[in-house]
Amino acid sequence: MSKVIKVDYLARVEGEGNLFVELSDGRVSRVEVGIFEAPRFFEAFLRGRKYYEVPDITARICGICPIAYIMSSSRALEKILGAEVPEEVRKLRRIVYLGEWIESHVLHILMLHAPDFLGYESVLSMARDYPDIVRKGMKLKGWGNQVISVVGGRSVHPVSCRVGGFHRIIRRDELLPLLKGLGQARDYARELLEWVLKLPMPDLKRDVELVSLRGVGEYPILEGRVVSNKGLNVPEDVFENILVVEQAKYSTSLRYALKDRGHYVVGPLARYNNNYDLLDPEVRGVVESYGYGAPLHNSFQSIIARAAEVYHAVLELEELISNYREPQQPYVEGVVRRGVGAAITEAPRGMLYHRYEINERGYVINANIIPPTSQNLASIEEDLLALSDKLATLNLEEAQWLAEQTIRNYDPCISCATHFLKIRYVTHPKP
Amino acid sequence: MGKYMTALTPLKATITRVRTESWNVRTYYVRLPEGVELPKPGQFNMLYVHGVGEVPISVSDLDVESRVVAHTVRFVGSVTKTFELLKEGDVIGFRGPYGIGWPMDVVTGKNIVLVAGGIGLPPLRPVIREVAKNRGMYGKLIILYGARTPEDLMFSYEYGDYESIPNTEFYVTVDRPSDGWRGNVGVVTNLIKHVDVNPSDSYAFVCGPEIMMRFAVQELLKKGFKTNKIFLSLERRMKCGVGLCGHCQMGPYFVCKHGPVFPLWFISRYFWVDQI
Amino acid sequence: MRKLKVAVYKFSSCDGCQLQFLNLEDELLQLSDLIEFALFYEARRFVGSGPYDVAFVEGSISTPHEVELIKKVREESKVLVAIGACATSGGIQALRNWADAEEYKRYVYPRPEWVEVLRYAEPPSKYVKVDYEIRGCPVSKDQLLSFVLQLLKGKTPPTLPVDSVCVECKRRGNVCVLVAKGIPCLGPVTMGGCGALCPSYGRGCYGCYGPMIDPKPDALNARFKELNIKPKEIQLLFKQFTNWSKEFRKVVEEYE
Amino acid sequence: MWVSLTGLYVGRVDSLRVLFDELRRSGYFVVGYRVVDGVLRLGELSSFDELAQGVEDVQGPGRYSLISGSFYRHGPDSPKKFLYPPYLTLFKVSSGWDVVVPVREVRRLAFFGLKPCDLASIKVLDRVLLGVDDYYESLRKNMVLIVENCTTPGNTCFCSTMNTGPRARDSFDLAYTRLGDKLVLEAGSVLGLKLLNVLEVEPIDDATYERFEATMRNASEKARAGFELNGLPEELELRIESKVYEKVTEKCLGCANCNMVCPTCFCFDVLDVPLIDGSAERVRVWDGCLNFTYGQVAGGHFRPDLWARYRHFVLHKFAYWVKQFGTFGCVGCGRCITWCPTGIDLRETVRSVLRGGKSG
Ligand SMILES: Cc1cc2nc3c(=O)[nH]c(=O)nc-3n(C[C@H](O)[C@H](O)[C@H](O)COP(=O)(O)OP(=O)(O)OC[C@H]3O[C@@H](n4cnc5c(N)ncnc54)[C@H](O)[C@@H]3O)c2cc1C
Ligand code: SF4
Ligand code: SF4
Ligand code: SF4
Repeated sequence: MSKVIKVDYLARVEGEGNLFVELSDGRVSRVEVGIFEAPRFFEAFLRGRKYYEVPDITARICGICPIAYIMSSSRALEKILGAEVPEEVRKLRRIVYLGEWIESHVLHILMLHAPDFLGYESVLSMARDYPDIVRKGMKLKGWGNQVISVVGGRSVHPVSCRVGGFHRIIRRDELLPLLKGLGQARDYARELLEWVLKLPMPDLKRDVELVSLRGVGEYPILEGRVVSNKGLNVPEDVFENILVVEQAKYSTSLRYALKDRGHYVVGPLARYNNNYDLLDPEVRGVVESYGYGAPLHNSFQSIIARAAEVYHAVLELEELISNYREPQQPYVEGVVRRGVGAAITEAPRGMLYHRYEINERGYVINANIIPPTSQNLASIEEDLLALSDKLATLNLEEAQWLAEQTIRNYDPCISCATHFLKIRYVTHPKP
Repeated sequence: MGKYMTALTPLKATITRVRTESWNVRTYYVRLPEGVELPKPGQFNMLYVHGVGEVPISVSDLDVESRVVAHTVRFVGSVTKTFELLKEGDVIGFRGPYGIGWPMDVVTGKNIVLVAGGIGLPPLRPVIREVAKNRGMYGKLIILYGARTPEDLMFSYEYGDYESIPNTEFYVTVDRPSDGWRGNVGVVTNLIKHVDVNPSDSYAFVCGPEIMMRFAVQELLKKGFKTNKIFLSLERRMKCGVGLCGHCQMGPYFVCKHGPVFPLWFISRYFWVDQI
Repeated sequence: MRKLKVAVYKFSSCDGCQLQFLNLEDELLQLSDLIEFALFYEARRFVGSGPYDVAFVEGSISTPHEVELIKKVREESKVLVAIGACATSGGIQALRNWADAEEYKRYVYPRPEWVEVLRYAEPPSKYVKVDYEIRGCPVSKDQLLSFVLQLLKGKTPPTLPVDSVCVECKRRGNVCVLVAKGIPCLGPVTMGGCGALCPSYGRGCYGCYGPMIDPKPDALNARFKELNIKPKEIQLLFKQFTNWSKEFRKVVEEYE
Repeated sequence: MWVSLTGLYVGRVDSLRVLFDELRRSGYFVVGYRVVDGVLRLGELSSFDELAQGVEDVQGPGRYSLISGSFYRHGPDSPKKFLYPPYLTLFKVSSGWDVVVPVREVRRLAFFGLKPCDLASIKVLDRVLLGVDDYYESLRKNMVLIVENCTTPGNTCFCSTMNTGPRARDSFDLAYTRLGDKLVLEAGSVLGLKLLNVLEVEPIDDATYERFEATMRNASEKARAGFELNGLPEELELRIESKVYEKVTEKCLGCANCNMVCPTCFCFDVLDVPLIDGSAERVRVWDGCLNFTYGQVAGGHFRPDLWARYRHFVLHKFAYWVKQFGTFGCVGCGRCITWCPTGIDLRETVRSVLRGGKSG
């Protein structure tokens, strides 16, 4: 007897994908997380562009985490130009980036993920029964967006960032008004974390390698060495060398693995586990008062890691904004020269790798981008395999929901993933 | 509240009746808010639809006793199309009356030729009403009215009334006839040739699209009308109605306050200039 | 009042424009009292079947599959609104229109033969009638909201700015970066709506709202030449997020 | 009509600080030029030290920069920014139709070191707005004007032609002229007299007067446009069909920067903003005749071609305005020349039109 779980449109993920799970004799025999998002060829048309255009162009890969694209690409290019950004600029980058974490995480926690835990089809219906937390979450998300907008002009595809820093000096008196909303943001972030810690958690324990940057003296965002819970520890520049690209028989999607180590997972869970000691003690205190701690091994618990990061982000922003000093120069130029540079930053969804090669006149000649979702794809499918006993016992409707939820654990951003994934077309659902 | 803000802030007015005139034209009867003076033929009001916008609309009828003013609106753009949703009892914003209307005092004792194209008839209707009411004060009344198709004709229910006004001629024409149309076909300016009046003791009032007015004026001039006996009601973009927003300038004139009705001689330096 | 039944669709794009609905943090819940998001994959599992009063369409049409889908969307929707640079001009994807699609496939994909795309990534208006356009990369959430509220009031067409970015730039009190700093700026030919963001942040406009009404890109191009801006850089400036719009394309072609 | 209550007096340049402090002390918000990001901006100053010093603006068609120097003219901002703000909410209306006009704060503004052309622009706006725009009027009534005469007009200035400068002749409270470390002052109002009383001044001496006269004469020579005002409205209108407008607009972008920077352009558009709670606002915003939508109406357009829109700008400033308000609409500040992204020169346009035959 075989049963097929088919979701033609994965809802509440960014971008468009579908899911195909086949169960025969109570076992999952085939899992495919397909993506029918159209190919967008970013690496191809980046060639021939001026290096300074790259952050603005790559931002357009994803409307949900444009800052991540801007920062990874800027840093990779700064390495080539030998442009070392001053500390004030680095801090300002952390400020916008944390704003994006808040915006993206709260979006995912409340609007995309939490409805799953409580059995709602969307935040709109969940809001009827949980008006308070939804309202507060919206405010919090709004504050995160405001942080990005103040620094960047707008929250989606901000305009102020550039290779070497910012187009103009962001004045202290522009940032300070953000502190007005901070008290509220702090309370709401804490409440959100506590609310998440109380959610019922489906059980899914798997022993996977969790890879993230490791911060030095601070929670990692813009830089760091690449580490894992299983002893990996390499600099960002060589990360690409230890990757293998593989292709499974049953799926046409490309997926990444670590050479000699196997599949791995990036994202908030990995970041949290690998840097738990660097989270604000206040955050750890709250987490621990609910009997959680680190490491977390259940991918459903990524929602906890996200909520913890949101609270951390608000607390760190308080400090960064209050102590913000305007840089002397908004950006550093560097020297245009031939070279290759690679950099990783922590997008809300996990490590985002960019590598560029430019020629002596500053034109891009090669580009490679590895977004987090593509790194997680293999693991998503493995999670579904691990759930096969459970899936087999559920009715189709419930099984479908659980399977979708498993995917949403990863906050997959398919818009990001597509530009390198093999596109697999499924027959489109008939109305 | 100062004068300027008073000038640009609407008063509330209630729609007392809505009458359908054609497929895209309706007349809205509005009771004048207190303190507002009675409009004269050819004047217009600024009507504001909540959160949507404000448009200049001429007065197409007036009942002095009940202080109810009619505005005949054609649904053409973003604000006017929302008028379609307005019903009896709804509130709109009202400012006015504005502008200089038809020179009724100048035409006493004279013949009047009205040339109206399309939505140009409503602003002339108060003139017809005035002549009918004080018939003895004016000479011959000739009404020439043209619309695109028979379906676009307005006020057809009262053509009989126009015809029954003593010493009055009424001609209608359409550009494109539809089945069953027995009347004139052709542009309204063609009718001017056939009109039987003595231009030296007659005045012409023209209202319609600017192109139509150019042709009408040419015909009237050919017929022997002097430039001080032809009056035109102009139309331009308008945002304020009181000579401040600048949009309605035609040469040096603000159509809203120097017009909308102008004698031809007064604007003739600009009237023929392309894209003035 | 009956709720407006809305569908939000995505084609080739980054999700940023539809995200703007979810970024209406202060208004979203109130808005959902006024309109029903009957189809909105990014936000809901639930899918309400058509027909819809309004479909908001994000993204350009770049695969045969998308051509079929946009036609279906058109059939099912009374009003079709293209949102964002991708859906109004082809967007960033259209950069590939300038090159050899086959070579692009080989560069990005190990198995290019599996990738099925159209020769050109183009806006939906290429295939179906689009009723309204909201510009921007991304659209501004305030404009999106204002558009919906205007529709609810029966205002058609809803008004959106169409004059130059310069007008907004000056109203906002910015200093012109082109005149004062010699930074090339597309503001004079680009449609307003963003509030002149880029100049407010010290850089030239990169044209993400696309050409304004009655634009003069040739005249701006000539000015850039006068200012000794390198031809390649002028080309790249026009060849960004709205590169496939008719008016900007002409300038890009001059330098191809 | 020249109005000077005192004639010329001499003081020292450093008494400007005293004057500034006196204005602040009397409760005025002092507005003057300060350097922001390499450009002179008109803004509120909390101390005299914020006032731009030691810089000179270099202006040319489509170009602006600051260098070090001892005298400056102006930047893109004009008093219009304060007296006729770019955005002004006219009223709010609730969903239940309560119409509310926002209460507007009326500040006591003191313009410090405004140039004669900008003073003239206020006089022009007075003609247009006094008696109609009560917000303008209330600001205007509470305002002080301290004017600095232009000893060295810039490359785009043509105030002498427009009769608006380089020396202010009336309508100021106090006018001053820098001559090295000397300051030549004159009061034009009772308030100006009071201010003069705070400074230590003496009646002007022969030598200083000679120097003053020579300086102003030179300045005046420099700020000519190459045409005369006499008969200008008529001459231009007779050439209304001139082909020059088409020629010039080959370079024009239709971006309306000229309208926006012009200190006298007063045209506005109105935005209707519906809000989520069912209420709505109506907002007045700056508009300009170079904008495409300016002459657009439902189903038509009065000036679809850019040259016609540009012609309207020129004719409004130099011909129509005179009929409408009894004054020229242009004060010769040259902002529309400097801040035009393609550097179209209004003076050159007028000269070319005049050179052309009357039949166009
Ligand atoms: C003095 C005068 C009297 C008028 N009388 C009538 C009348 O009796 N009946 C009638 O149906 N129409 C009349 N009109 C025309 C009417 O004002 C326009 O059709 C209407 O403004 C179009 O607005 P809209 O929002 O529907 O169109 P859109 O094209 O969407 O216009 C947007 C805005 O532009 C302005 N605008 C556009 N077209 C015009 C125009 N033709 N005139 C003035 N402003 C315009 C308005 O401010 C309007 O709100 C008159 C116009 C004027 C100037
Ligand atoms: S200034 Fe130009 S590029 Fe920048 S946001 Fe606005 S329209 Fe887009
Ligand atoms: S038209 Fe030009 S020169 Fe004249 S006042 Fe306006 S901006 Fe100044
Ligand atoms: S018509 Fe043109 S030139 Fe005249 S005030 Fe208005 S915008 Fe300025």
